[in-house]
Formats: sequence, C-alpha cells, structure tokens
Amino acid sequence: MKRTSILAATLAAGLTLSACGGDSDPLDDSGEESGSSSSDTITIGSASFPENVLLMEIYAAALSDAGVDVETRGNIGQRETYIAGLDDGSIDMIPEYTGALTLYLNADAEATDPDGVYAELQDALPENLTVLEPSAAEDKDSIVVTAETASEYDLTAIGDLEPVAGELVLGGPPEFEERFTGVPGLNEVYGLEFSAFRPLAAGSNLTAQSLANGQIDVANIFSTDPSISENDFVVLDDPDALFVAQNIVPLVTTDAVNDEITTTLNGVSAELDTAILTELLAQVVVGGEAPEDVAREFVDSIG
Amino acid sequence: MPTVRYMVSCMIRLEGVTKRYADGTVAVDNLSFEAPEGKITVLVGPSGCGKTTSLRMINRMIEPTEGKIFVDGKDASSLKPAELRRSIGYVIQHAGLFPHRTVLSNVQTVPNLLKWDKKRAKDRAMEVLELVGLGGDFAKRYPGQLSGGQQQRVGVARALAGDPTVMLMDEPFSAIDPVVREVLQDEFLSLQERLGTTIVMVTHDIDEAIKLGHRIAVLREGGTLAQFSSPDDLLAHPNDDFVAGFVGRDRGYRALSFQRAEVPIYPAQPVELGDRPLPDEEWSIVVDANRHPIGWVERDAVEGPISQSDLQLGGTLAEEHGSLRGFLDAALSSPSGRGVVVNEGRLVGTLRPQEVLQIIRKAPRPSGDTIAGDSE
Amino acid sequence: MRLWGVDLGELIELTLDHIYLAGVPLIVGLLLAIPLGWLAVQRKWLYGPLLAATGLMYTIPSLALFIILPGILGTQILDPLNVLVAMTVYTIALLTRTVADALQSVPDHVKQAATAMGYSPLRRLFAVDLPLGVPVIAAGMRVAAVSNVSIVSVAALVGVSQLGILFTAGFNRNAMGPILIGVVACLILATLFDAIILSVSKALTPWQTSRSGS
Amino acid sequence: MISSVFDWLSTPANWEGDRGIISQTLTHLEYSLIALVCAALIAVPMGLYIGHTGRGRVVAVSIAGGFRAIPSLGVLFIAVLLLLPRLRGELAFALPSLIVLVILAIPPILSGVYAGIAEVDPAARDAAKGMGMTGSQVLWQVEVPNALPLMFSGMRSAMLQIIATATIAAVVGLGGLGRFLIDGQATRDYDEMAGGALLVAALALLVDFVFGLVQRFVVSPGLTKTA
Repeated sequence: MKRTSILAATLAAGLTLSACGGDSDPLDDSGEESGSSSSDTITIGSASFPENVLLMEIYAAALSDAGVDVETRGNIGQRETYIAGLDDGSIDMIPEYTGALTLYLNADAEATDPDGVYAELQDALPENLTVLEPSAAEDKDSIVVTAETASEYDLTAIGDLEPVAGELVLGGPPEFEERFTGVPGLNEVYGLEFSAFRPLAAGSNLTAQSLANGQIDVANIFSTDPSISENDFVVLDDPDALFVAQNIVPLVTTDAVNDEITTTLNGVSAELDTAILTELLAQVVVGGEAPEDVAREFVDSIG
Repeated sequence: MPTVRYMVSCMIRLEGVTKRYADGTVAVDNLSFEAPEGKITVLVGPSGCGKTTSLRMINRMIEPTEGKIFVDGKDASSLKPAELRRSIGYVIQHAGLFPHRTVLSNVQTVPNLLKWDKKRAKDRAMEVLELVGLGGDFAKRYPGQLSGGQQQRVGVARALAGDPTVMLMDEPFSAIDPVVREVLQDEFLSLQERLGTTIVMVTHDIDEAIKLGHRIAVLREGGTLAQFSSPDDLLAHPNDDFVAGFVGRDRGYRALSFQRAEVPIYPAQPVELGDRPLPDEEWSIVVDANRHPIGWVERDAVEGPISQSDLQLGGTLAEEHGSLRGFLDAALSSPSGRGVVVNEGRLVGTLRPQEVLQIIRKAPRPSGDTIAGDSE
Repeated sequence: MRLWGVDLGELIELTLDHIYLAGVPLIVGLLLAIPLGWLAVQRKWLYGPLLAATGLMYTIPSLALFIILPGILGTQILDPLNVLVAMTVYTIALLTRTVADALQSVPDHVKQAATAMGYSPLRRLFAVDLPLGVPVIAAGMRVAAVSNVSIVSVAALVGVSQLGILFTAGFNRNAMGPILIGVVACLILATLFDAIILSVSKALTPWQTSRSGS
Repeated sequence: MISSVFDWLSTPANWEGDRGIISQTLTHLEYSLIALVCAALIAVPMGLYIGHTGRGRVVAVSIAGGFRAIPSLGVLFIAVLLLLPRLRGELAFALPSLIVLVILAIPPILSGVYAGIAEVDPAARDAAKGMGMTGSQVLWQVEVPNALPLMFSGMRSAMLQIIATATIAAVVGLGGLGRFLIDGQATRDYDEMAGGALLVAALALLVDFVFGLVQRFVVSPGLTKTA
C-alpha cells in the first residue's frame, strides 16, 4: 500500500479548505508518481485534503472487506489532475462532490438542490466515467453562527438573519465576497446586507476561531468542518438552496464498475451523513488519528 | 596676528602610580615623575611599556590602581573626570576629529563643553586655528577634506581651544609622513615656547623624544621607569643597557646636538652670480645679494662668469652658535670640504671638518643635570 | 514516531524539501549574481542601474512572486519550480550587491599587480578577485541563506510542500505543536546553512587566520 | 498579460473607495510605519547600548542573525492562535501582524545602529572622552551623528522588508495592499494580484526615496564629503 500520511494530507490542505466545496485548489505533491493499476486491482485516489483522503480510506476499507484488491493513491492534487488520472487509468476511482464535479464538467449547470445537481451530473458525465449513488453526507458551503447569536436573534435559517444582518460582521474566505454563492447571493436570495465582510485567507480555522472569539458574528465554513461541533456552532438552513448541493459520491471509471463495487459503496454512502463525516473528520484533523485507522473503525462499525 | 598668551603654568606629578588589570597584567608599575611647568615631558619606550596608559591616567581616561596623580597641585582622583579632562588639552595619534563636524565646530568642542558664550567660543576657535596656521577658509571645511597634517593641526588647535594649562599628547605626529612631521614638530616647538603650556607627550620614536622633550621618561616593558632625565643626559649617560639600546647606536652623534663649542671659523670671500671664481681658491662660495649662501663653484669647472648652472648645491648650513652636530654635519656635507657657517642666514665663514673632529675628540663628555626619575 | 502531532518521517521529508527549495536557489542565485556583480564593477555606468534593478526585485512580496510566476513561467501554481525561481530572484537581489562589494573589496594594489603580471580581466576575476572576495561573498550568502529559509515557508500559502506547510497545517488544526516545530526546524535549518557557509568560506580562505585580538 | 495588468491599474474604479488602491496604500503605509516605529523603539536603544558600551555584542549578533531566520508565517499563526481568544475586535488581527513585522524589522535596525556606533572612529570617541565629554555627550554628540548613515541604511532596509511583508496581514483579514494579492489569489484575478505586487514594489521604492531625502538632510555633509 502506498504511503498515505495524515500529515501530508492535513498539511496539503493548507489554506485551501475551500477546495471541498466549489472551485477547488488542492495541492499537488504526489502527482509525479505514476503507475498503471492492474486490471483486477482497483486503485482509489484522493484529492489533497484530509476529508477526501479519509473518504478514500473508507472506500478502500469497505472494498477490501468485500474481497476486492485495493490500492490507494492519496493526495493526487486538484481536480484537473485526478480527472486526467482517471482518464489515463492511473486510478480507477475517487471520492467526489456532486456540485463541484457538475460545475467542473458543465459550467452552465444551474441546479442547486441535491437531486437536481445529481441529475445534471449524470447528464454531464462523459462515457468513460460513472458516479455511484450519492451519500446524504454533504461538504458544502454553510452559514453558521454561535449558539448565543442563534438564540439571541432566534436564528434557524439563513433568511432569519435579514433584520439583524446590518449589525453583524460576516467572515469567510476572500473569494466568498465576490462569487455569487457568497455575499452577492446572500443579498439577492435572502436579502442580507451585512455591516461588513471580513476576508479570512488563512483557512477555515481562522474563520471558526474568529467566530468563536467574536471578531466576526456570522461565518462561512464548510458543513463538515470539525469546528462546528467543537464550538456548538449553529448551521443555518438554506431553504432556497443558495449553496449548491455537494453530496459525496464515488466517481469511478466505467470500465471498473461492477456489481460488487456498486453494492459495497452504495452501502457505505447510505451509512454516511454529514454529522458522521464531520465526526470522523474531526478524529483525523483534530484528534490527529491516521485516516486509515478512522476509516477502518467506521467500516467495521457499519459491518 | 595671533596674540601671545601668558599662561599660568602648572605641573603634573605622578607618585608611585601602578596600573594592574583584573587579569593580573601590570601595565604601569610604581611610576613616579614630575612634569615641570611650561616644559615638554616625553614618555618614550617600546610598545607595551605602559607609556600610553601612564598618559591616560593623568586625565583619568584610565584609573590608576595605586598611587596618586597631581595636576596643578590637586589630586586628580578628587576631581570629576569630565571636568578634569576639560581643563587638560588632549591630542591623539589620528587627531580623532569628529568627521560630522566642521573644523570650526571641532575646535569649539571644549569651549562649548565649558559653556562659554557663543561669540567667545568662536573667536577663541578662530584664534587657535590661526595659531596652528589654518586661518580663514579652513574653519568651514570638514575633517574629511583635510590632509593628515592639516587634521593634526586641527587636533592641536582643538586641544588648545579651552585654554588648557596642561596638554597631553599621544603620538601626535606618528601618523604623519616624515616631511610634514618635521614641519609640524618645528611649529609645535615654537608654539609651545610661546604659549608655555605644560605638555606630557607619548612617543615610540626616540628621535622625536630627543627633539621635542625637555625631559624624557624612558619606560621599559612592564611599565617601569628606566630613566628620567634631560635629552643630552640621556644620550650621554644611559642608566643601563636597556636605555642605551633604546636610545640607539648613533646616540654619540646625536649627543653632539647638545654640545656647544667654539670652532675656528675662517672668513670666506664670497662671489656672486655673474662674477668669476676666485683664482686662488679651488672652491668659491656664491651668495645672493643678501649674503645668503646659494652654492659652491669649482674654479676649474667654470669658464667665464658664474651662472646658475655652475652652482653645486648641497651641504647644510651651520648656525654660528649652534651645536657641534650642526658644525660637523655642515662640514661633512659640503662639496668643497668646508662647512658653511651662517648667522640668521647670512654668510659668516667656513669651517674645516678636521678641526671639528678634533674638538669633538677633546671635548669633555657632556654631563647634564640629571633629574632622577624616582625623585621625591 | 510523532512529536507534537507531527510524524517524524514527514518532518524529515518536509525538511528535505525545504533544504532543496532554499538551498538550490542559493547556489543558482550566486552563480547568476557573480556575472552581474562583475559587470556592475567592470562597467561603471551599469553599477547604479544594475544594483537598483536587483534591489528592486527584493521589494516584490514573496507571496506575490509565488502567485505571479506561474503566469510568467507557464507553470502550474503548485509547481515547486515557482518557488525555486522566486527564491533565486531574491538570492540574486541580495547577492549582486554583495558580489560587487566583494570585488571592490579586493585591494587595488593586488588587482594592479595581477593585471601587471598579465591576467586578463576574466582570468583575474577567477584567479584573484573572487577568491579574495570570498569573505564578503560568504557574509552576503549567510544573510541570503537565512532569509531564504524564512521566505520559503511563505510558499505554504500556495501549497508547495516544505516546512511552512506545518504552519498552515497546525493552524488549521488549531494546534500550536506543528507550528512551533516548523519554526524551530526553520531556525535549525538556518543555523545549519549558516554553519555550512561559514566553514566553506573558512576552507576557501586559509590565509584568513583568526587573529587573537589583544 | 502586461497590458491587462496595466488595465487593472488604470481603471479609476480600482483606485477609489474604501477598498480602493489609494485607501489600501494608506492603510499599508500606516501599518508599516507603526511597525517601523515599534521596531525602532526596541532596536535603537538596544543598538545604542550595545554599540556604546560594547557589552552584549553576542546578543546583538545572535538577535540580528536569529530573528532573520524566524519564519514570518509561523510567527503570524502562533500570534493569531494565542491572541485571537484574548483580544477583541480589530486588534486581534492587527497585533499578530504587527508582531510579525516588528520581529522582521528588528535585525536590520539593530545591526545598523549597533554597527554604526561600533564603527565610529575609535580615535574620535577617545578624543571626545579625553576632552571631557560625559558618556551621554559622547553618545549623542559624537557616536549617534556618526552612526546615522548606517542607522539610516538599517532603517531603510527594515522598511523595505516591512512593506513587502505587510502583505501577509491580508491573510488574517486586514487591509493594505496585500488585499489585492490575497483577494486576487482567491478569485483567480491575475491582474489584481500582479497589480497589487507592482503597487507594493512602487510603494517600497517611494518610501525608500523619501527616507533617502530625509537622510540627506539629517546626516552631516562631513560624512559624505571627502577631500
């Protein structure tokens, strides 16, 4: 088994946790290796951020339990790189996100709700690639506030912010201010006008810490961010689906798909939801556990 | 014109002064001497003999470990170091001018430290600059724009500006090229004579010590006093082998500087340019209209009237009441074999080397009034 | 083996990356700075403009250079080459002046003696000027090496693997350990570079015996 | 490519407003000057003391060398982690950035001051003392004026580094020209990034030029003129 180190994964995440959601910018530190997988071995890859590495390990553990020969190649880099890897057969499979993949394949995609996005993804996929069933687990942009703020203003959904937004400071990665699924969309869809936007470029932890410490009042972080449960942040509902659904889905080369794989991974996806994924990720990122160990434990627990 | 100032002279006395450093090194060991009023006292010795340390203890740049130093009758250790230093002129080897200040401002340093009023400080600074021959334009320049010799003159002017009665000089002329050094030494001597400042000077150059010093303290390594006496006495009666060795091999010759004697002077018939050489003399001496000797002509080498190109130059001139060294030098350096004797530049006559040598041989060894180095 | 949440094998790998990213530009930069510095000294009219231009390069923020270089070089944003080039630029910026200073530090009489013996300007450069300029060049190299080690870590912001990754990683995990280890590793690395340059300089200048001051 | 960067720079809208070039430049300058002053308040007295007394030279040399090796990004993150929970509002972001810049600026200022004082002609210092200047008179009337050229070059090199590095303040959400770099990177706006980088370099040059002018007025002509 190739070395997949937690650190590299964690490290590689760097400031680019934004990768999880939409326009990804993961890191490429192992793309130079290449090796073709043999036909009866399934090679699973991952992008270069911890969550994707963890998902890769979960798929690997489940498949290996099902008797499939599995190899892993973590931290391949960003989407351009690993899609090319799928095309040339360097890898056979990778954990993906429905919304981001759809927009990558079809920039004009419009749907934002899970089903719509999944349908558009199916349409956009080239023939040599297949997606299995999506999981309920999503890693997408979310708007969170502290529990105190939520109770103070009685907030449950993003729209509830409307009357008080003018007194609050919003924080998030710099690009959040510009792109539609950010400040402009919040304004247009929910009518929110924050007193200020504070761009925080040093990763989601800075955003989370700033929220926890009151430098900002409302934060854009990803739905699987461990800081949410850690700090009892409240994720506000997005009823109008401003943020594109990002359900986790295995992207497989059509050639490699078989019943065994489909059944096994659909089973895994069914067991996974955002809360579970967040917790597992926290074990890796906060607890410093090895992704393969966390994955093994999870797969064993779902039998 | 510079005014001649009459200073209240004072003296410096060292009593059993010792400087011992923390690591046990003794730089100066039980040194005692007196620097007489209005005179130049020179501390001389090889490197490591503690001469600079001794000098710097006088203005408390270095504090003595033992012993007492009196300046103007006062125990130096009882005075505030900064105030003591302001009353003592201080000149060092590389002048140590402040490169960021003009010459004038450099010279005004001590008057300013003494809080003289501005006009007085400036007038005084201009006056001492004039004294050292750097009047007028030089005041506005910066040290970097001066030659080494000029810098040292400014250094002396700066030391004089505060009207000190005592001046300390540490190798003041040693970083200056030999030709300029001679000039500066001569100027310095006459300046000192006029001002009557008491001076203690350090040098490693025994020639300079002999030339400038009224009293010379020879220090040996380890900071002990080897001899303290007048220059002629030092040359004539070195206390021991160390002093003899330090004073040097040609001390006999140098000692002649301090011996005066009557030497027979023969009247000479001078000629002038345009004359013909004297027919009876192998060599004729040529003078200008003021009877200043300008050279010799050799009778057999000249045809017709004497022209500039016939002159054989060279040969030093001996002062009529000068030292034996001067006579001998004039005699030995003359192309004609006869030394030229002058008085205020005007020809007096000639002298013969044999006779000078004879007088030297007969003359009694000079005996100066030795000042014991460890006198109480 | 883990230390404060950092896998030691990983640490070694990042350190090696760091050495590579900071070290190679140091040597390449020196090799490029030598002709530039020489030119600046050879052609007096070039001295001002050349040193101003190289000095100007040092005012470009490192982060900006890391981000902009791909656009200029046609490389990927994550390509370590960007960092190598950027660090080389900074090294040149620091060392061109150093080399010029070093060449000028050679006493005139030595240069004239060499020329009088028949050295061509170029041969004199390698046989006389550069060897004698080693102490000055080494001093500049030490500054460049230390600052390279520090600047390379900024490349973590563009995701290039080296010790700076420990900063972003630790920060994202809210863990001080990796950051501190990264800082300490950078300091040790800088000290190491410094010591190496110092000993190479000493080995190259056997005539520079350390005089005991007295 | 160059022309599109120029387009970005020459678009009036990019210059105006709270987030425009002018306002960010002023903010950048403000942080930089505050950092320089703070660093100078620490490094100048230290340099004066060490240069004047000759004591603690090892400290000066190791601080000057060691601080240079401290990675700014690491310090920034450590400071943010430590200070974010302890400070309110803007200060929680500003102070960590300031710490980074101050640490960065200390070595060049310290070595400039220290070397400037230490390299004052020992003869001038000796003469000053010998003429009866007190320790502080020697320091202020002789050592400092003579050290000014080196002190200035230390300050100028510190300021150049501060201006270049103040861009990382944008990483933790502060303003300044770094915003264009960070926001440009986040939104893949190459022109904005390149334009921001050019502005930083231009600001650095401009400030250095101004410092050069000040230096010319402050430093005695005696230290530049020679025969």
